[in-house]
Amino acid sequence: MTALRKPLSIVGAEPLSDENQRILEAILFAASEPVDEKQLIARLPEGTDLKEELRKLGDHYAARGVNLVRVAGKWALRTASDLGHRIARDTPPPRKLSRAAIETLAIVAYHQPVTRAEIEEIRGVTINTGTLDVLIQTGWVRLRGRRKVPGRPVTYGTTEQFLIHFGLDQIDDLPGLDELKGAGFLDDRLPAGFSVPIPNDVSTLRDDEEPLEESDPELDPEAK
Amino acid sequence: MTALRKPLSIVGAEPLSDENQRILEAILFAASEPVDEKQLIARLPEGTDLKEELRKLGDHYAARGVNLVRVAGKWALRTASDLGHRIARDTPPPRKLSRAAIETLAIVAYHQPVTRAEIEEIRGVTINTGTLDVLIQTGWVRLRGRRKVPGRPVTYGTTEQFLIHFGLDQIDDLPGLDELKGAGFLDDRLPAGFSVPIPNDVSTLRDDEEPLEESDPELDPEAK
Amino acid sequence: MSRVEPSDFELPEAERASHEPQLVVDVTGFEGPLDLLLMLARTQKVDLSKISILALAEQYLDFIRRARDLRIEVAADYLVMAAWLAYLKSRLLLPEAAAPEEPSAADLAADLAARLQHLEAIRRAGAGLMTRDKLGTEFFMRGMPEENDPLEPQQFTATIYDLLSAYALQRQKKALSHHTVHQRVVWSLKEAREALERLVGVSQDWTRLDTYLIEYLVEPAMRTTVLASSFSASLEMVKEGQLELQQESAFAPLWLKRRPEPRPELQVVETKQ
Repeated sequence: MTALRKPLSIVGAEPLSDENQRILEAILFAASEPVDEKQLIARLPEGTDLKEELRKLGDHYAARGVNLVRVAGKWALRTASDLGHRIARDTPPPRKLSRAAIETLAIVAYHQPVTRAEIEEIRGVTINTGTLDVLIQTGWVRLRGRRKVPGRPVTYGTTEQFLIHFGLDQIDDLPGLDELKGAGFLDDRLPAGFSVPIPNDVSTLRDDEEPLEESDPELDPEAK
Repeated sequence: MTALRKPLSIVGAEPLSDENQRILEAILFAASEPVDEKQLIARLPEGTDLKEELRKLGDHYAARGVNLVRVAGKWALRTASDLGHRIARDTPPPRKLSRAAIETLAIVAYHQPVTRAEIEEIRGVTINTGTLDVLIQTGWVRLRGRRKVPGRPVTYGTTEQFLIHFGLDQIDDLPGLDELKGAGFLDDRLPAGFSVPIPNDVSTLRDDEEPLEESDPELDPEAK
Repeated sequence: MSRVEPSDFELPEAERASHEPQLVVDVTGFEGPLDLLLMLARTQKVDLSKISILALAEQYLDFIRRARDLRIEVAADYLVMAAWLAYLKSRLLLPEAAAPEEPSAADLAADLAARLQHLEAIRRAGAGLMTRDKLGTEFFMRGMPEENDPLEPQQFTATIYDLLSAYALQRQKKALSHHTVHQRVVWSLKEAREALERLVGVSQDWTRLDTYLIEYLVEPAMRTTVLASSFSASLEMVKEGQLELQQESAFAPLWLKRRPEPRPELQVVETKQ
């Protein structure tokens, strides 16, 4: 990455900003929501006159493409409202999921938390490495944790994005056995004892799950 | 919401920014990801000298708390890296990667496109399924395609997100690349006739790669 | 399995040397046999390019022997490597017989040294990567989503109908058929050879190597059975064209080796009676 640090000159140049202005700006830029004055004060050197710093920052940005604004008593940087039309989006066309991926997704949805080996057992075929990866890329499937069994396999589950995409209010809105039969998805020749689980996507780990934690040195079951 | 539009005065004030600078700034500010020059050009008045505008904007931000940088061949605003500790507090610290994950990531980055078997060959251990999954979930590693050899193994490569995360403008800015190249470690797996021994994250598939199954009806190598 | 704190391996070299007599054998602290080899190589205190592979092989075998003496269970990958190094050691010590189509012992040793250097280089590269300014620690991107975001990530699509029919079809298919997934019970010689290929690349001379594999991987009581089943597995692999098998005379040792990379014009070699 090339940070452009050419000598200040020309139009648009200004006296070197002081440290407080830099800090304020960086905090407001990176914040995921408007920041209140208490939080700002806490990150600035003691004795800083926050009002004055905010006024200076506001002035700096007043005529620019980004403005300092006060929202609900908090502070934020926003693009200038007159420029909205300039930044219209172009959306790439959505990609269709392969059959293998959708089949795997369905198993994850109904049987979560589920490990790769369990998915393979339910499907009766091995899953190719790529399939789960693609599902994670869609944002619909996530790694939940690890099953507390030898090898500590990763457990998979669905995300909120999944619910949103498929228009489900909650995961147990997925139809059960009777509904699947009623809708003609399943036929009547099924053996006795055939059941469809009630799906559950609560993010709290189950008793037989433990956190993923990459930093856990023990966690490296790879090192055989 | 009150935009602070006080008269320009005092320290930190500057001549009125021109419209192109405002637009550039607004786009880069609003974008969730780095923006390429084509997208920038498309939103500026015809005939604009983009390079010159970017240089001006870079100058303007050079000493501030937010900088203009070139990353993944695109442009982005991000906070100055000396201010990280001021901001980090309100976000949970990122998860630390295990040694296995770091090594796997490095192999993917330096040897891409690379198959799982090739990663295992370099490390001399089988990789645990979770490791590649974790790397894919971080968004740094992606499935590129399949190698055209028996078994059609998936090939892995790094993403734009990887470049952004590590602040790289392009993949050949990777640290230590020369050492690996000089020792001849990067050219041992190249197909005959391919003579550039550098990692390659261009999404165009290589001659020895073919697309992943998505949308390929034949695909389903799973259904054994 | 006894365990040493990982910090024991991070001791400066001088200190480590003085600790060496008590070095507790711990295989779980390593990222595989190559990692263990690298750690042992560092005790030679020379540049990796000047490492003595023979000395390294002895160190490694000694390490594994001590583990076994302590009745510590050692993972199969480590044993496969031990078998390979025992084989390599024997070849390095014996005068080379002329076998033109096979790499010399010196070549094999050089390959192993190169693998170690490669892994070390990758580790340094990975460490270099991790010391860069990183998103989320040293710098941050824009944190607040704006309605005007000019970019939007790749979207995927699928319908709830696709999802439900995919689920029902699979469950139904499985319920109406009987399918058993076979569980792997023990390491076969074939698996050991695969592990070996992962560890040190292709080995050309499997006959002699198998002797070592069996010695390191198999409980003494099981050796005859393993030999028998590996023989039948070998026949299978000959049929598939992966192996060549030779025997000078009845009851003479069987010589088998991996077939060279498939070249279409080659015919399957017939086995001699």
